[in-house]
This record gives sequence, structure tokens and C-alpha cells, in this order.
Amino acid sequence: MTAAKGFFTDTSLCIGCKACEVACKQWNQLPADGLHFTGNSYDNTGHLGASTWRHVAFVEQTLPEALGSIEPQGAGNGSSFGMRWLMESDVCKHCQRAGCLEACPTGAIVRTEFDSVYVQPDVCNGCGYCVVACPFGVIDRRDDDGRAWKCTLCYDRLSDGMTPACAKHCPTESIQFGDVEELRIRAERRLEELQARGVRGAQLYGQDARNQPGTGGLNAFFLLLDRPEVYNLPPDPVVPTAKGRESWTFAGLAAAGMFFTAMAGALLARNRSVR
Amino acid sequence: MAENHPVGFQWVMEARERGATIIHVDPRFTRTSAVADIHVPIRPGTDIAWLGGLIRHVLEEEAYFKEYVLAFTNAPVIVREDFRDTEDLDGLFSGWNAQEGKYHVDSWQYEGAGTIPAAGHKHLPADAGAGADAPDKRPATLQERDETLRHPRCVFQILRRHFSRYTPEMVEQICGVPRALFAKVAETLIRNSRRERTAAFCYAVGWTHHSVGVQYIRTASILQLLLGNMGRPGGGIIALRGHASIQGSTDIPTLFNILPGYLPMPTTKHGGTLAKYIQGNRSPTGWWSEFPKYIVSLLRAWFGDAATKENDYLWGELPRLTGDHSHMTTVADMADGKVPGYFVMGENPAVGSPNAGLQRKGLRNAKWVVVRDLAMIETAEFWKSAPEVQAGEVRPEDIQTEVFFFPAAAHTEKEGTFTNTQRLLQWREKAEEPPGNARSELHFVFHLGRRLIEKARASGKERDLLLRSLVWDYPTQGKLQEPSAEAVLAEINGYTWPDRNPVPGYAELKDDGSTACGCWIYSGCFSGGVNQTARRKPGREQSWVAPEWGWAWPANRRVLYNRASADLEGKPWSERKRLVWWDAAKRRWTGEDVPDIIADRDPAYRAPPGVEGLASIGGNTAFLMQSDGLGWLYAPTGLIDGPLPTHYEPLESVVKNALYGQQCNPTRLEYRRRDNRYHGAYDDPAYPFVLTTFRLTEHHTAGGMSRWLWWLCELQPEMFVEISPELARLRGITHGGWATVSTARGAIEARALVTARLRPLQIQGKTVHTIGVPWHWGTVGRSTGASGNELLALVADPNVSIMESKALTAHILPGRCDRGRHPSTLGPTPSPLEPGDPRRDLPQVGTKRPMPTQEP
Amino acid sequence: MPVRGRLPTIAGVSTLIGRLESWPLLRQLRRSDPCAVGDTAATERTRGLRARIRDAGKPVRSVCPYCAVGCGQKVYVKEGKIADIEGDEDSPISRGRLCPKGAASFQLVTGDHRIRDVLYRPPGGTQWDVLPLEKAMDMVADRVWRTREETWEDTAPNGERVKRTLGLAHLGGATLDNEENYLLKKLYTALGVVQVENQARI
Amino acid sequence: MTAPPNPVPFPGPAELERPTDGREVDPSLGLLQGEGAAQRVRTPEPHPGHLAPTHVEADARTPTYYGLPVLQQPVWIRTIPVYLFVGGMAGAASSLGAASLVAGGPTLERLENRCRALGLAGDLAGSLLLIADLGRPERFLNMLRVFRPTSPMSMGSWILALSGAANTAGFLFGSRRGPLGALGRVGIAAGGGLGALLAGYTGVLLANTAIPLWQAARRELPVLSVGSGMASAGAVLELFSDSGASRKVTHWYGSVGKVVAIGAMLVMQRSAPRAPRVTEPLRTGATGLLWRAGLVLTAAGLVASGLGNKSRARERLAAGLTLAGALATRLAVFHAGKRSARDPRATFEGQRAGMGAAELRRPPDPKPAVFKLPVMR
Ligand SMILES: Nc1nc2c(c(=O)[nH]1)N[C@H]1C(S)=C(S)[C@@H](COP(=O)(O)OP(=O)(O)OC[C@H]3O[C@@H](n4cnc5c(=O)[nH]c(N)nc54)[C@H](O)[C@@H]3O)O[C@H]1N2
Ligand SMILES: Nc1nc2c(c(=O)[nH]1)N[C@H]1C(S)=C(S)[C@@H](COP(=O)(O)OP(=O)(O)OC[C@H]3O[C@@H](n4cnc5c(=O)[nH]c(N)nc54)[C@H](O)[C@@H]3O)O[C@H]1N2
Ligand code: SF4
Ligand code: SF4
Ligand code: SF4
Ligand code: SF4
Ligand code: SF4
Ligand SMILES: [Mo]
Repeated sequence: MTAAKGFFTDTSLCIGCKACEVACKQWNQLPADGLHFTGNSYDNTGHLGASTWRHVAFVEQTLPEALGSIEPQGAGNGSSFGMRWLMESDVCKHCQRAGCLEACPTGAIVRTEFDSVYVQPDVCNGCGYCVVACPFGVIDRRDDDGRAWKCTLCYDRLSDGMTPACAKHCPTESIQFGDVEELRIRAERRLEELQARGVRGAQLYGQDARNQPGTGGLNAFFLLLDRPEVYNLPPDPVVPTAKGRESWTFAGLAAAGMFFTAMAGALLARNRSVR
Repeated sequence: MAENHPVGFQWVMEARERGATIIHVDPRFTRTSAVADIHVPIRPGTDIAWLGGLIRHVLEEEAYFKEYVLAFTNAPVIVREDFRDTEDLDGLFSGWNAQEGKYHVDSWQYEGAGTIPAAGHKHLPADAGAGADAPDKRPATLQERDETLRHPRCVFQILRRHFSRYTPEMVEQICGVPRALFAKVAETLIRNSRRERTAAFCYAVGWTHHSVGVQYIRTASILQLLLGNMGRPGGGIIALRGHASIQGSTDIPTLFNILPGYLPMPTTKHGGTLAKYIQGNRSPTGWWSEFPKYIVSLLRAWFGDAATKENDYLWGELPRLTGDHSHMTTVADMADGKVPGYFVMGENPAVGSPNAGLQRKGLRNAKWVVVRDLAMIETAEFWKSAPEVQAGEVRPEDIQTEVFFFPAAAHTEKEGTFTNTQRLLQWREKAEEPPGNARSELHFVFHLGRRLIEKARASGKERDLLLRSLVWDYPTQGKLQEPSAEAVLAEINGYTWPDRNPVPGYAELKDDGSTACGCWIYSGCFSGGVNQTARRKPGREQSWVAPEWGWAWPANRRVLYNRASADLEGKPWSERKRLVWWDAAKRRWTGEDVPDIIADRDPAYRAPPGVEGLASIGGNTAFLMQSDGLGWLYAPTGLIDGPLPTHYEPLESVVKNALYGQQCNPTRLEYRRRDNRYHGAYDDPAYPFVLTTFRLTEHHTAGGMSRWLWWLCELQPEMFVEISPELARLRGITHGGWATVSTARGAIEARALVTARLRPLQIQGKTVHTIGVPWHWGTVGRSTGASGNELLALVADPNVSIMESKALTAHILPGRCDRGRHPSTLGPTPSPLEPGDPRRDLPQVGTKRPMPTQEP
Repeated sequence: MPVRGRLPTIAGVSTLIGRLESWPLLRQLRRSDPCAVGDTAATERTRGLRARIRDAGKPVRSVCPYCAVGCGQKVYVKEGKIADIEGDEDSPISRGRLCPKGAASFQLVTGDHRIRDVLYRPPGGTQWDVLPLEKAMDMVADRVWRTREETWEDTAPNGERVKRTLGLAHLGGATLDNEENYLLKKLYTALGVVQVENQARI
Repeated sequence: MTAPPNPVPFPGPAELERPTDGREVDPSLGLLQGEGAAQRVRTPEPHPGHLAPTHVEADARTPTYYGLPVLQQPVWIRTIPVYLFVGGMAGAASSLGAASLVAGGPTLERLENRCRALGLAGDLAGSLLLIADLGRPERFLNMLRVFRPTSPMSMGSWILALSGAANTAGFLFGSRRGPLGALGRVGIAAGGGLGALLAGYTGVLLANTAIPLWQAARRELPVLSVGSGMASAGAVLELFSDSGASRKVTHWYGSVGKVVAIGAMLVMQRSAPRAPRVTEPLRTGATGLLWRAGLVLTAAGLVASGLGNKSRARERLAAGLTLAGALATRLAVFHAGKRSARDPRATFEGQRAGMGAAELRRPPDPKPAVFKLPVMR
């Protein structure tokens, strides 16, 4: 196996230009999702979906405690007027323990030699189970197509030694692509740097199993400037399978119970009739 | 910048990561503000006051870079005795002529020496006094100076007096910027300037789209010169220009007032001879003394053998300007039926130009219109889908304009060069043939030209002489008979005449007709017969200047005025900031970049007084194009509205000018017409809010290149306006609901995006609300909506005829638009001109403002 | 389904075996891969997946047509058609990056919104008609000539020599190439047209 | 001079403005070959309901992203709750059938036959319901491409398929003699075991997801599934019971099922005491009503079938109530899950309250041996 590849998305560098969204659509030649004005800041995409594999979130925050303060933030978040505007480019996390992958009954979803999670469109039968199994709400089935789709980590490009389209085109290197191991180190260093600059709320999200035990770490992880919820990310996601064992146990017990009930009933009836 | 030049912004982000401080001055909190260190919300239209405040601060705190200022600027130069400043005349400079409604600039001149603006006079009012008739042609080398900067009439002292009232308190009163924030910015700027550090200013149309737009940039120039930030790495004033080749279309201008390479268009003032034209525009000193070579080579390139020394190279046959023939003037004339034929190629004025309704009225009143574009646009469908047609006010059947739509080839379907915002020419290769009958402009002009030249040959009339003489022999290629763009580029580069060997650069051009050159500043782009603009040595294999990628004018120089990066002896001011320097051993200038000075001019050389020509360029000359080689803190000539920037309110404002009795720029271009009504100068009760227009990263200008693309449309699917929660509350507008914005020119509806990114400002004791209007939408395309330019008026900066789109007044109401008749569809009956608001001008300014056009 | 009477042929059996061979379940068993989350479950298509521009040959070097930053673009052409447009890593300006507009230029140039015919709308017309290119060019040349003749002025009303026409005007240039602007300005000046303007003015 | 109008009409922008696939590549100019190029697109694109202008006042303590869902909603259509209902019933019936065969003796032969029929019918109907829900029904066989123990859906498919096979064998041959009969009886017995799993796994199917409500109820859901399956199988079989013995058996079976189901439901309501938001859909709104209806109907079915001497009518009433209760319960669970997915606070508050990975006793192995990474060439 080649080294695991992934993204470190450093939101402190994002300028919300959406180049990643369009570059992804362009490379993958995805259809548009229609024209829907949301009024949610500049985010008219809303969410990742079957034909949106990159999504840029926009969060306008007034910082009450900073009102009137003109201290530069150092991280550059223009907050001299008590306001900041957070932007984050969201994508499939290519989880170490991927809910979608573990849930897929057809084997349409596989893990590749780059340690990414890939949906094979020639296999997927659209059962929709991956959709509910992803703790991040990433993968989705396109109704009119019938199959589930998500970021491929540009599997086709990686196979030819190319950088994924979104990372390549990101003007500010907010999306950094590379070996996950190396990205992790870079991310830790970046976090320290930002903390030293006094950037409020800076935190890593999902860089390893320690940070995110529920998923065993993400191959596409993030540096956030606020709590995950602010960006619509779950604070403590967990791969559903991790809790599945318990469920199976109860299913087994219940099944056994049922069988015993049935046996008991049958025996009872037999005894009665014999008597 | 993050919004509209996102990929350029990577360098800003990189600088930030290396410790640079980013300050963003913008009325709105934008994506740029989001990553900046300091955001300064400013009232639209007040940056001169803001920058003026910084200048005053730098001067008062003695924070300027003294050695630099003394070495390279005109701070010590002494100005004529009869000069009067706005401080003396309540907002006017000396020389105001109420009869003509403009300044006579004699009194602005230096003591003892004449001046010619860099690159001559590009605008018509360059008449009496501005140097065109050159009352004072004494060479700049004769100017009087006071190196101690104490002389009361030296530029430095004038500057001090001029800006003395631009105090932080005044800045707060005018711009709405709190004093503490001002202090913070001033301190940051100063800390990051002068010898060891540099600061750069980036601007785009947030600074230029004002009736004082040019003076905005002048203010920044003064500040940068004082801080020693010009011509140095990481410094300068960086114009972030608009379209892919907007710079190119200015250098090789499809503009009325200049010829290629910024040579002025002939005007009637130049009379009939080339000599008179040269006399009025050539500077005796500085690089501009080479002027004759460029005009003669141009004429040779255009008219070939027909242009001879004897016939003045046919200069006398060139068309003349008599006034302002700029876009807005032409369209107003067209609306009055004076311009029957109109070509629009790669522009969409029905959406992009101010007072869109008036633009369309112009199209309706033309006889024929040719539109060339990639896709269907509003300018071609004005007779079909315009708002007034949709509203039934105008019937297509009644529109007598003949319209031709020619499909254009896309950038991948033709070869040629774009010049980007850093003056870099980059050659594009061709990927495929254009579809169907789509053709490049090169194809269109060339074959149209062929047809017209044939007609001219047949006519034999005198007026067709130029056409008959035109050098139009470009080779064509392929099935489509596409003219060779390289052949055209070779002509632009220039060659010897008549054997057509490429010249290596403009230094080799001659004024005797032995060279031909289509654009002298581009000379060198094809040197050695090699297309230098097609060079593509990967950036990572070169120095940080990357001189072997494309080709920059002039002479592949990447940083203009880079001589200023070294001190008087030619040593870099700072090793950290070195760019070019004097190599004493080789007796040559050298460095990372091509030095912006004559290569072997010894730093110690000083021009003897009175000397002319290139010999007037001293080894200390950092601003070669200026007649005196100096950075102009004070502009004795070249500007129509004053030698120093002065804060005037926009034509339409919400407050009185706090500094002067003169409310607006006295020389602004007004178009007083019934279909172009103006609001009151200030406090107009019908239009109580400030309106500013802006762009979105997701769309491109008038939308022809973005509103057809789903991938972009879905990102910003609908027209909206940005307002603050306070304004929304005040007007009862709900977030996401409809709002109607109106001015005297029109009304539009849009979704309301209520956001704290817009904040009300406290100005002179009142709350000022700003409405932010993106203007990308129109009636054609996959995402349609109202165009912001329905709201704007024709009104312009006098120097460059640029519109005032960034500061005006408007009204906003909740709900959809229920507009009355569109002002531009009002009948043809002549009406008395609107008198104009007397509060705009001091009484002595008079009412005789020359208006570029009037209704018939 | 009754199969009686149709004896399985050898070929039939072998294709069946072939089918079974590619049944990942069997692969799973053979490799004793309990979960089949990797290669076992991959299809031929997946294994052979490569970037579609792999066989497009050398890209055409271009420049983004939108804004003045001038980002480098690489245009990949396959079978005479554009397969992909992306940023040019070699460009010292853009280092391979593009903004959303630049990234969408594939759609700009290949979209079906591109018009292929010369369209003509006569005075008072309510719809577009199609004109042949050459004919349209002739018509435009005629109109230019006639309008120029009609509106020519040798002298201005005040008697100054002007040698021009104010009856013709041009707009546009910032989206065009230098070579195109050059020919435009050259031709217009020779025609005596002075009202030539572009985006630099607005 | 005017040109003669060319008869070819220009396809007006109106036509161009009509969206087709959101790519609109002119095939003579560009190639549509990217990974997503094969995505089929219907026009026009329906509006995703949740993207309405919202103005969320930033709540500093419990932020959400404009109230937008964090998870994707289940894309399953209504056939799925029906499948859960049918599958549960079939599984329970098969189990009872097997038990009758093994332990019931001749008295329960007719019952056993009915169980077989119900089991098989349920398997078939369930398969159809499942296939109907697939985005690409023609690819239903892909369900048996691999065996993925991590996927309850995969397990379920195999269970359903094997159960279907076993029940078919049982149905066809169960009453015969000889080796075929033996095979049939093996089928019945196997069908019984598989049926028990079939009834139980549907609970796991829901529980093994990221939907907060379902995940929180991961212990109760399988039990509820089984109970509800027994209840409905009991109700149907009781309706058709011909002998007192079989009636007793089915009554017993159904009643236990109902009791279990009710018990599971009561526990499930309280499954997330730390984050009430998670179980909110069970308490409020339409889903809450449906849930309570399921509970009440099931209880009513229990009461109606359990009291004294039964008339045929009362028997029918009891069966009807029970079936309605079971169906309502399934629908309630399904729709409550959808609501739970739509509510970002259910996810956020649940996980903040320790219901995410925090409640795992042992965090999952980041790279469990069982998922050893196969190397691709
Ligand atoms: N995405 C995208 N990029 C583009 C374009 C596009 O349409 N879309 N267009 C291209 C073109 S043609 C051009 S010219 C450039 C223009 O680039 P910009 O100049 O950046 O364009 P705008 O958004 O029109 O204006 C910039 C900002 O000026 C602010 N502003 C308004 N009034 C004032 C003022 O008085 N003072 C100050 N300091 N700021 C003010 C506005 O709030 C706005 O944020 O962009 C080019 N790049
Ligand atoms: N209110 C307000 N108004 C403004 C501004 C503002 O800030 N506020 N900004 C102003 C500014 S800075 C500008 S630059 C203008 C821009 O306004 P316009 O230039 O009118 O707008 P664009 O949409 O860029 O128009 C360019 C057209 O050229 C076409 N095109 C592209 N390439 C080619 C080609 O090779 N050949 C041909 N024939 N056509 C081509 C495109 O399809 C497009 O339709 O708008 C101005 N208007
Ligand atoms: S984020 Fe979701 S879709 Fe992506 S790998 Fe993880 S579970 Fe799968
Ligand atoms: S929808 Fe497709 S990818 Fe998702 S689980 Fe089902 S088969 Fe696998
Ligand atoms: S890696 Fe490729 S598929 Fe995934 S978001 Fe980026 S561009 Fe899209
Ligand atoms: S391309 Fe980069 S900077 Fe732009 S929105 Fe995406 S992540 Fe942010
Ligand atoms: S990619 Fe974006 S930033 Fe670069 S030239 Fe194109 S429009 Fe400008
Ligand atoms: Mo522009």
C-alpha cells in the first residue's frame, strides 16, 4: 500500500472563494444542484450531497466581547469590529473507520490503496444504507440517478499521480493534500502557531484516533476556529458499527427469546393435546 | 481582493503567514476583511479624507522616510507664488475659471520650470495652461529647490498646510472611522514602512469609481512616496485591474483619447502639423523626450510607405478630438439619435454601464448595432427582454434598430496575448476551432477592414486616404482564413522599415521613419523574432521575479521605478529589500529585475542645468517617465481637478462636506438630463441612504460569462442586496424577503440579505446606513434578476471619465418592485434641463459647467 | 424456470464459471477476507480507473479569460474536443490555482449556451433570424460605409479640421487580445472613428 | 437593405435557459467524461426543502449551522417500514413454524403449514419491498456480491435470501416424504433460525446508523422488532387458527410479543435521558402521535385478545389492533428517525451529553484486524 493520502483543511486560510466546489464539479463533471437562494450568508449550497462533493460553509459571528476592540487577531480574522466570518470547505472525511464503507452491503464502497474510501458507481444499487451510516452526513443518493455519490478523493487523479482537483485549485492552500502522516505533523505545528498568536478557538478536528476515537481519525481532517457544531460538524462522531455489536447481541437475545417462546408454545400445545 | 482577485490573493495570504499585517478598508465586511488583521469600515466615497488623515499623521509625526523623500520626490521643489490652495479658497484651487467651468493650471506650476505630465496630455482639457500650449517650456532641470524643506512654497510645506485639517477627529467626522482605529492603522503602516520594511496598497474599483477617483490614487501615491514604499519590493500601489486584458486594452487602447503606448490622440488644439503635436506633448527632459520616435514609428507601422517625412507621416489626416468622446458621452448622444452605428465587442453595457436604462435607450435610438459575444447578452437583446419591454412600456415592433449578433471565439479557440494586471503579456495557444460561424475578433476586424479598404480604393475620395494607405497585409491561415496573431504582435513589437527586421526594444526606435512600431511600450515582446510572451519557464525554476515567464512591458521590467529601491549611491536601502543596485565594478545597474534607469548611468551623474533629452536623466532619477524624474507629491500638471487631492463628497451624499464650502469636485462631469436625474447634494429626504455596488467572487461583471454557467449560478443564484440588521429593522425588511431599492434613475427588486457585515456609521451626529448592491444580474441567462445599474447615474471623474458607482444615495422599501414608468422611456419631448443642486458648488464656481452632452 | 431439455453446453458452463470467478464472494472466500472492504470488492473498472486526461497528450497552454490576475491554464484536448481545463502549476502568478470562475471555464467554452450562428434582427423585428457569415459581414461593411459617408465631418462646426465621423462608435476591448485591440484601433482611426471605448472607462 | 430572413429559427435563450442536466456540454466542443458524468439528472431539479432563508440568532452555547441538518436524511421510501413490518412478521412466523415442526407434533401441523406460507410470503413480499426501494432495482443481485459482516444490510440480505431459500424448500417439500421431505424439514428448521434473525436484524439495521434516535435505541430496537414481529405474526395466525391448540399457541406467542414490544417501547422512550432532544420525535409532533398510537394500539390488542372468552369478532378486533399497532410502531420509528436526522441538535446535544464515541467502553480499533487493508495493485 502506498502511504495514506488525505487532506488537511486549514480553515484559518480559507477565503470562501468556492474554487474547490467548482473545481470538483469541473473535474468530476457533476451536475448543478439547482438555483436556491438560502440567505445563509454566502452559502447557497447548504450541504454536501450526491452532486456536491465539496461544500463551503460560511458563518458570520458577532463577538460580543470583542465589540469596540481593535486588537488585531493575528490569525487575521478581521475582527477589529467585533465580527468574524468563518469559512470552511467541507468534504468527505475518508474516515479510518468509515460508516459508509462498513455499511455498504454490495461492496460498492471500497477502501483504496491510498486509504481513501471510494464508491464504485458500477456496483452501487442505491440501497441507501451508507447514507444513514455516515456520521457526518456526507454521502447521499441522488434521487434521479439512484446511486450514492460522494468525494472520491479524486481516485482517478491519484492513480495518475495527480493532486485532487479541489486541493490543486484552492488559491490559498486552505486545502492541503498529501500523506496523512505528514499532514498530521503539519497540522499540529500550525495549531501551536495559531495558539501562540492567540487565535481564539483554534482546534484540530479528527486528525487522529486520539482526537476522534469514534472514527479512528479522519484522513481528511480540519483545523477549525470554533467548535465543530458551528461548522455543522458533529462534536463526537462515532462509526455506527462500533455500537453495532451491542445491537446484535440484543438481536440475538431477542431472537433466542422468540425461538424459546415458540418452542415453549409448541411444547405446551403438544403436551395439552397429548394429555 | 479575496473576492475579486482570489488567486492573486494567495500572495497576500502568504505574506500574512510570514508576518505581514493586512488592513482592509471597505464599507462592507467582505471575504477580504474576514482574513485581514484589521478591517476599517469606512463611509463610501471618503477615502481621500481617510488617506489624507494618514498623510497628515506621517508629516506631523515626522514619520516619513526622509532620505528617500529628499532623494526621489519633489518635496523640495518650489511652486509658483500665485498658487492658492483649497485651504485658502474653501475647497477650490487657484486658477478656477467660472466662464469655462474649469481650472487654468498656470498657477500650479513650479517656480522656474515647466512640466509636462508623464506620457503627455491624454485628455482634451489639456489646453491653455496645462502645458499643451506650453506657456513655460523651460526644462525641468531648472526647477528651484530648497533641500531643507523649509521654504514656505516648497511642495513639502504646501503638503503640510493642505492636509493640516485632516485630523483624526475630522477623519472620524467624515469617514466614520473611530480615532482609536485610525491610530492603530497609522501606527501599523508606519511601523511597516521606510528603510527596512515596505507596505503595499492594493486597490481596484472601490477607489476608482468615484467622481474623485484619480485623486484617490494620488493620495495613496503621496503617502507611499512619503513612506518610501515606491519602486521597492513589497511596496507600491497595486492596481488590481478588471478583465483578462483590461491592461492591454489600455496600453493598446480601444480608448478615444489615446493612441497605442499612451500617445495622446490628436485634438483640434494641435492644429495641423506633427511638429505642433510633438511640441505640445514632448517633454524636453526625462524619458518622454523620446516621444517623437514613438509617434513616427506608429504612423509608419500603420500607413507604411504612404507615410513619409514630407507628408508628416500622414499625421494631419488623423481624426481629431474636440471634446469628451468617452463611453458615457457617446451613449447619451446615441440616446439623442446622434450615433447611428454602434459596435459592441466583448462588453455588455445594458447591464454593466451606469444608468442601464439610458444605455438601452441609446441602443434603441441607434440605426444599427453589431454585438459580438460568446453568449446571448442583454446588450443584444435589449429589444426583446429589457425590463421596459417586459413591462410593456416599449414594444419590440417600435424599435427600429437593426441588430447583428456575431458569435465570438472563446479564449481557447484563438491565439493571442492578454496583458494582466501586472503588465505581463502572456501568449495563449489555440486548443480547438471555434464552433459554427463563431470567429475571433481578429478575424472579424481583419475581414471587415479588407472590405472597407476595397471600398476606399474604389472611392478614391480624399477622406479615404488613410484607409487606402493602411498596412493590412497580415497572412491568414487555415480554412477559416484566420489572420496570424503573431504577425500582428510582430508589428506591435516593431521592425525596421522597409525590411521588417524585428527591433530588440524601444530604445532602438527612430524618428526618421526607418522603424515602424505599433506600440512602443510593447517593443521587445518579439525581440529577436521570438515570441517572448509565449515563454513558459516554470516559476519554480526561476528567481522570485520569474523574468522568463511571459513578458512584461516595459522591457520585461517587473517592478516599475525600481531604481528607488537603492539609495543615492545605488546601494539597496536595505539588504532585505534589495531589488536593483549599481555594480560599481561593471559600471552598470544590475539586480533581480531589469533596472528602471539607463543601464550605465552612474548614480553620481547629475544633469547640468538646462540640459534636455536623455542626458537630463540623472543617476538619481527614480521616476524616469516624469519630466523631472521625481515622484510627484504635488502634481503641477496632468490633473484637471487639482495638484493635490482634496476631499469632496460624492455627487450624491448624505452629509455636507465637513472640510470645505465646496461640496463636490468642481470639475466633475455631469450629464444633466431628464433620463439621468440626480438627487440632492445631501440630505435628500427621498433618498436617505448610501448605496454602494460590489462584485461577488462567484459571478463575473455583467454576467455574460457567469450567468450562463450552472456551476457558478448555483453558488449565487439570485440578485440580493446587503443591508444591516438596523436598516432592516428601520424599514421593516425581512431577511430573505423582497426589498425594492430605488433612485431617480430606476427601481429594482432583490432579496434582502440582512447581515451584520454591514454596519451603520455615526457621521456628524447622524446614523448613516449603507445598502450594498451586487450588479451582476440581468434579464438573459440561466440566473436572471434586476441589474444594479438601473439605479446608477452618468456622472464621472473629470480626468478619466470614470463612473461614480461606489457612492450614491438611494431609498429602500420592503416588498417587490412596483415601479412607475422608467425614466429612460419618457417621451422625446425636450424638457428644460434640471438645474442641479446649488449646494454642490460655491457661488464663485458658477453654473457654466461644461456638460459632455445635452439633450437636443 | 424449467431448464429441462436444454442441456448446458460447455461454453455455457465456462461462462458461468467465468461469471462466478468474478463473483467477489468467491474471491472473498479464497482470500479469506472476512469483510471484503478492499480490493476483493473492487471491480475491473475501479482497478483500471485513470485520470481522463492521461491520454490527452500535451496540454495547450492558455490564460484564464476572466479577470486580470492572468492565471495560467492548461487545456487538455482529446479527439479535437476539450476534456478538461485546469490550473497551470508552472505559472509563477497562479501556481496551478484557479478561482471558481477560472475553474468553471470548461463550462464557459464548452457549454451549449454558445451561439454558433450569426443572428439578425431587422428593424421592428420580434425574433432573431440566422444569417450566413459572409453575407452578414458584407451587410456590416455596407452599413459602416454608408453611415460614415452620411456622418463624415471634415471640419467641426467652429471650422476646425477634424476629419472624422461621430456617427460610429465602438465599445469593448478588455476581454479581447492585444492583437485584436490593435487592429481595431488601427482600423477605426483610419476610418475616422474616434468614439472607441472599452471597460477601462467604467 | 434588409436581409431575407433565414427560415432556421434560433433556439431562443428561453430554451437555453431551461435546465437539463446542470452541465450542458455541447458534445461537439467538450467531452463529458468525469467520474460524475454518468450521473443521471431529471429536470427540473426539485427544491431541497431545507434551504429556505433562515436567520438563526447565534446561540453561543449550543450553536447549529443555520439549523440545517448535520446528517443526511434516510433516503428510504415508505416501503422500508412496511418491509420492517412484513419481515418481522415473516421471521416470527417462520420461527413459530419451525418450533411447531420440531416440538409441536401433529396438532400443530396446520399451524406449521400456515407459518410456512406466511414466512415464505413475507420473505417474498419483503424482497420486493426492498427492491422497490433500491435506487437501481435492476442491480438487486449485487446485494449478494459480497458478505460484509459489518453491514447489517449485508447480513440481512443474506439472511433474507437464505431464509427465502429455506422457506421455499420447506414450503415445497416440507410435507413430503423421502429425502426431499427431509430437505424440506431441514429447510423449515433452518428457516426458523433464520427467521428469528430476520425478525431481529431489522432492529440492528436501524440501530447501526448515525441517526441519533436509532443509535440511542440500539438495544431496544432489535427487541422491539422481534416483539412486534411476534405480535403481528401471532395476530395473523390467530385469525386463521382452526384448533384450540394452535389458537393457544398463537395467542401465547402474540401476547408475549406484545408484552415484549410494549416493554421495549417504554424503555426506548427513556433511552436518552441525558439528551432529551434525541428522543423528542417520540414525544412531539406527528411522529410522537404515531408512536403513541403504536403503543396504545398494541396495548389495546393485548387487552382485547387477553380478556375472557373471545368471540370471533373480538378476535378479529384484537388482531386488527395488534397489526395496526405494529405497523404504526414501525412507521413511527422510521419517521421519528428521519426527524431525528433532520434535527442537528439531536446529534450535537446527544454527542455533547456523552452519547457519541464517549459512551463506548472501548474505542473502536482504528484499524481492526478484521478490516485488514488489502493491498491493491
Ligand atoms: N469574481 C469576480 N472577480 C472580478 C470581477 C467580477 O465581476 N467577479 N470583475 C473584475 C473587474 S472588471 C474588476 S474592475 C475588478 C474589480 O474589483 P474590486 O474593485 O474589488 O470590485 P468591487 O467589488 O466592485 O469593489 C470593491 C470593494 O469596494 C468597496 N467600496 C465601495 N465604496 C468604497 C469606498 O468608497 N472606499 C473603499 N475603500 N471601498 C469601497 C466595496 O464595498 C467592495 O467591497 O474585479 C475583477 N475581478
Ligand atoms: N454598478 C456598477 N457597475 C459597474 C461596475 C461596478 O463596480 N458597479 N464595474 C464596472 C467595471 S469595472 C467593468 S469592467 C464593467 C464590466 O462590464 P462589461 O464589460 O460590460 O461586462 P462583461 O460581462 O465582462 O462583458 C464582457 C463580455 O465579453 C464577452 N467576451 C468574453 N470574451 C470575449 C471575446 O473573446 N470576444 C468577444 N466578442 N466577447 C467576449 C463576455 O461573454 C461578456 O459578455 O462594469 C462596470 N459596471
Ligand atoms: S465521512 Fe462519511 S462518507 Fe466519508 S468516509 Fe466517512 S463515513 Fe464515509
Ligand atoms: S447505496 Fe450504494 S454505496 Fe450506498 S450502501 Fe447501498 S450499495 Fe453501497
Ligand atoms: S478530492 Fe476530488 S472528488 Fe473529492 S472533493 Fe476534491 S475534487 Fe472533489
Ligand atoms: S478553494 Fe480554498 S480558499 Fe476557496 S473556498 Fe475552497 S478551501 Fe476556501
Ligand atoms: S482564475 Fe480567477 S483569479 Fe485567476 S485569472 Fe481567472 S478569474 Fe482571475
Ligand atoms: Mo473592470
